[in-house]
Amino acid sequence: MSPGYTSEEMMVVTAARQLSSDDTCFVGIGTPSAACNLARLTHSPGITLIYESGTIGTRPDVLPLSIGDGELCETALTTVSVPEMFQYWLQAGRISIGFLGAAQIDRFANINTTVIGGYHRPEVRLPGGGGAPEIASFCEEIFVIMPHSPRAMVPEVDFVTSFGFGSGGSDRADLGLVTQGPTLVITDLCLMRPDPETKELTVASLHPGVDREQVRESTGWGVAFGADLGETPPPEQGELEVLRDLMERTAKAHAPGHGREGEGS
Amino acid sequence: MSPGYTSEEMMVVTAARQLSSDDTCFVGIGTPSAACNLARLTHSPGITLIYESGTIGTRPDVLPLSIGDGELCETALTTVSVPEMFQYWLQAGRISIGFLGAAQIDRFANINTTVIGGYHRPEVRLPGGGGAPEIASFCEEIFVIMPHSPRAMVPEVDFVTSFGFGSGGSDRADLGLVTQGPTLVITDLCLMRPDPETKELTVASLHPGVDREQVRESTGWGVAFGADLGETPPPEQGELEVLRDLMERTAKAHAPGHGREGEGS
Amino acid sequence: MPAMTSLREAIATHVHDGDTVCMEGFTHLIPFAAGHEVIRQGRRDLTLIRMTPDLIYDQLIGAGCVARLVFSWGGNPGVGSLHRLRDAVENGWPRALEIEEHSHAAMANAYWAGAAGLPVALFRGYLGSDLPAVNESIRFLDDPFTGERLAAVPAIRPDVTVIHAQRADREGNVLIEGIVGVQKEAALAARRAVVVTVEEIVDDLRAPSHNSVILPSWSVDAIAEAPGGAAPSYAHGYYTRDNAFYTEWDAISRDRERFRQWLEDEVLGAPP
Amino acid sequence: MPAMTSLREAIATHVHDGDTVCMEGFTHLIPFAAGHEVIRQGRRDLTLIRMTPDLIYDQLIGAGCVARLVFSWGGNPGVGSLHRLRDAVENGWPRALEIEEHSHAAMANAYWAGAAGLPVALFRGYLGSDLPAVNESIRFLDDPFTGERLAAVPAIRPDVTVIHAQRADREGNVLIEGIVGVQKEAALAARRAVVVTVEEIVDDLRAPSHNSVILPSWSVDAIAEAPGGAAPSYAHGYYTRDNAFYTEWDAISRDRERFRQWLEDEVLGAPP
Repeated sequence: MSPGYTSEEMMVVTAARQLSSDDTCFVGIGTPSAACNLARLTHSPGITLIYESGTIGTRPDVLPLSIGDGELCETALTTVSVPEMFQYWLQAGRISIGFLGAAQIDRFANINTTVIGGYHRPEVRLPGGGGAPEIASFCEEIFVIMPHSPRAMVPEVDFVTSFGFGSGGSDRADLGLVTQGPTLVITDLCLMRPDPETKELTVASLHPGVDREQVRESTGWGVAFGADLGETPPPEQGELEVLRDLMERTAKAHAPGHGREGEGS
Repeated sequence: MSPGYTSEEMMVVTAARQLSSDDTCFVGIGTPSAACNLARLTHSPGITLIYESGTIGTRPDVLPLSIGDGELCETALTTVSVPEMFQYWLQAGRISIGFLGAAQIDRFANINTTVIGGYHRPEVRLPGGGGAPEIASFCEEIFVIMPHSPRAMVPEVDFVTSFGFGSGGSDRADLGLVTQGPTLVITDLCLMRPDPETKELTVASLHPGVDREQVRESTGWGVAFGADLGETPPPEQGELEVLRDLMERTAKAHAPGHGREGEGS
Repeated sequence: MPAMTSLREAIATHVHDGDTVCMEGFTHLIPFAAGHEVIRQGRRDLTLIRMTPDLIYDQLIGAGCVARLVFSWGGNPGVGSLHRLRDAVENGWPRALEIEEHSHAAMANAYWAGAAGLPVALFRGYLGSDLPAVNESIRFLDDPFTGERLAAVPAIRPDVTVIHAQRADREGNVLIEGIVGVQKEAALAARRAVVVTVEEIVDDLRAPSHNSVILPSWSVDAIAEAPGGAAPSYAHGYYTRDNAFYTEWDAISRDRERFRQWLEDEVLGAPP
Repeated sequence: MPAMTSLREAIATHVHDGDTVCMEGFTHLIPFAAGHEVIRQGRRDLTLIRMTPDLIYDQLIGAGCVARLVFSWGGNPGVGSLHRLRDAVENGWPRALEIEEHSHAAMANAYWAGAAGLPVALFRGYLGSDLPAVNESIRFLDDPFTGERLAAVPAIRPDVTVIHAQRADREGNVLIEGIVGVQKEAALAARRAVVVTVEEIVDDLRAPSHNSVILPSWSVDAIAEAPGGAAPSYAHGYYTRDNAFYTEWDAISRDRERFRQWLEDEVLGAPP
């Protein structure tokens, strides 16, 4: 029986619920952008959204297709240069939540977006780190959003693009990092959180209709389940409506031939 | 017999004549500001004037009283932050001429604007370096403007605020500086230039009506005169008219009770 | 969201005895009203940081609030000396004043580093100057790539930064326009609190450009409306600099008694 | 004062075989017209620097102009891979491509250092990442004050920077508005020449603010009017991003033959 929402919607709604009006989020394109704007349009109208293109406090009416859409700038409180964004805003530790995607993540939440295989003769050359290495270091918390598969959830990543917890334990603090790192991984099957001691990613809740076996099969290491494992609350109708409206506006705005005019200069 | 102009006018006109439309000048308040704007209003309409408050390409109608008058910003091409001014514009070597004043200058053109006497128990505490130490290092050339007196022109300054030629010779290049340093000192008596080899300040020309003895008496070291010592050309009537108009406009604008309105915002 | 409050309340809440405080403004937008409130509240043992101390720090020093001054140019712009600063340095009146002296380039870079969350600012500077010999917070290090010797100073990280701006909106976002100085950097460098006085609090910030200099509400702790709060300096778009007062200050500040009387009449006895 | 010239002339004069070139634009104002002119003029052995190579560098790489790429994120934004970049890295087609790979923070800081005339950029970064192991231009040094380990990368100093901007006035001053990216830094970091294409050359620059992002005429070497010169990216205030082309590029670029045909039809055979 169909649950009445997609697994993408489940991820977006779940991510949105983690946010509050006090958060300043460093937002990536795609699911993170949908989640952050859903939070803004529902329970967290005061949330500050920041895109690495330099737009601060942006309130787009439709989701951007690129990290630097004009819509982001037009609806922002202000737009700063890219050096300023990385220097004054990210590096200085002013961002509470950073969202990252991953081609691979390992059991200690290290993230690979660089290469599959060896660096010099890769099997697959991925886009690379972009803002992620320093986002992972300087946002107070990192939320990772990615589909669950054994190829993506691996014992050890081929290349550490962005540091999570290294080999676990106190590795992160030992590097001099004072931020919390990846505190939450949201997949299409479950939520995972690092174990407080070992920092190994551990299943915190299963999405409705998902069982342990499915998660085990989709994870590349012998994944552990939290003692108080629960079910992730499903999306509510109100959340789905706001999200679907947003996605519909977005699709319409970005349809070929539909020129959204830049403002007059 | 009065020459028909003041010694201040002589200094300003002489300084203005050294400038061209190709110059980008880092301008200080007072005589340098008068000289740069006189150049702009006469032979060098294309000259770029930069004040350390961040105003680039400014064209004030009246001379500013402070380095950050609103007039400078209103007539500028653009105004940048003070860190940007020192980083992108001064440090990067984009300024051709920097003007400096001095409480003391020595025979090797080192400048003191910090203290007379010892640093920790000074006889006189002067305002300090401000922008000067790095202006002296990173402008292509430095012009120093100051009145000539034995207390000001000393064998060795009490404190090197801004480096000229150190102990002379190749000291400047040895420090890694690639700029020319103080190439011209304009006083109320004469022009001085560094000797090409020793870098000792040497009299290059005497202002009209000034003789060698006067300069010797007013200089704290046994000052040398250039082999081809000439007379500094006096101000021309046209220059004096433009300068006096400028000074008159300035005095009127800054008279107490004359509020120049800031532009509407 | 910052507290929208009175100037008295903002200073009482955020500026404490012994604090390190930046009140910035490069000729433009100098936070005089806030500085006077600090004097009225009798704060003591402050470390004050400012590129160009100007009259406001001369007044704070003369009023006995200041134990230590970090600065790069201590004059009355276009007029001459800061006599209260000189009296403190030369004669220890009304109390001894420790100074840490830099160049503008060093302080501008140190503010920049503070805003950027870096512990240190690296720049080309201080070559051949005697300042490094009298200021132990100036060091040098070699670029690991070229071997070039570069100057290094610690980032400026005050406890509190106090600035004046043209306006804030009712959410607490702050607009700064014109000669913007180092105010944004000074605000972002503060460890504990950012206090902003503004000419007006408005419904619409009226930022002229997408790239205007704006401090988001969540980077500010307290906002107080203080019309004329930058006078005798100026607020671009609101009022011009009172050059006559800058000249007059030379005479007022030369004489301890006259200064004390001025302080009594114009600051201590005046409402905030 | 820069030369006000044709795009063809500007590129022929300033971009030479073997040069290190930055064509910047963070999603916005990407200098496509100028990049296509570089392809038409058959430049070879270029080192290209750009935070986000985007379609324009995919096209230059596929056209065989590029020997080396310095970058921090090499994808088709919102779509997927840059297939010409991948084909060069994975298969050496049409020629081997050497890469130097950074993070955005590193490149943004390296541009900043280039603009500031510093040889090196110091920042907090690369902690725990494997990138320093595969890029020898990433080093670490200790802050002389706190001992904190900081990342260091050499300043970016290209021979030539090419950017697209909204407009220039007849004196050659250039206005950039909206998402300004690293264009100002890239321009100021150039060692030899700065080439700017603009939507229009106008009598009045119409800068919205005293603090607008402007390159003074004397910091620019050549200006060419190129209306639509940022398409299929966008120019804020002029036209929007052609998202459909970004999607279409995925199919065009996946196939070498189809790419070659596209290049023939749309670039080599098209007038500048």
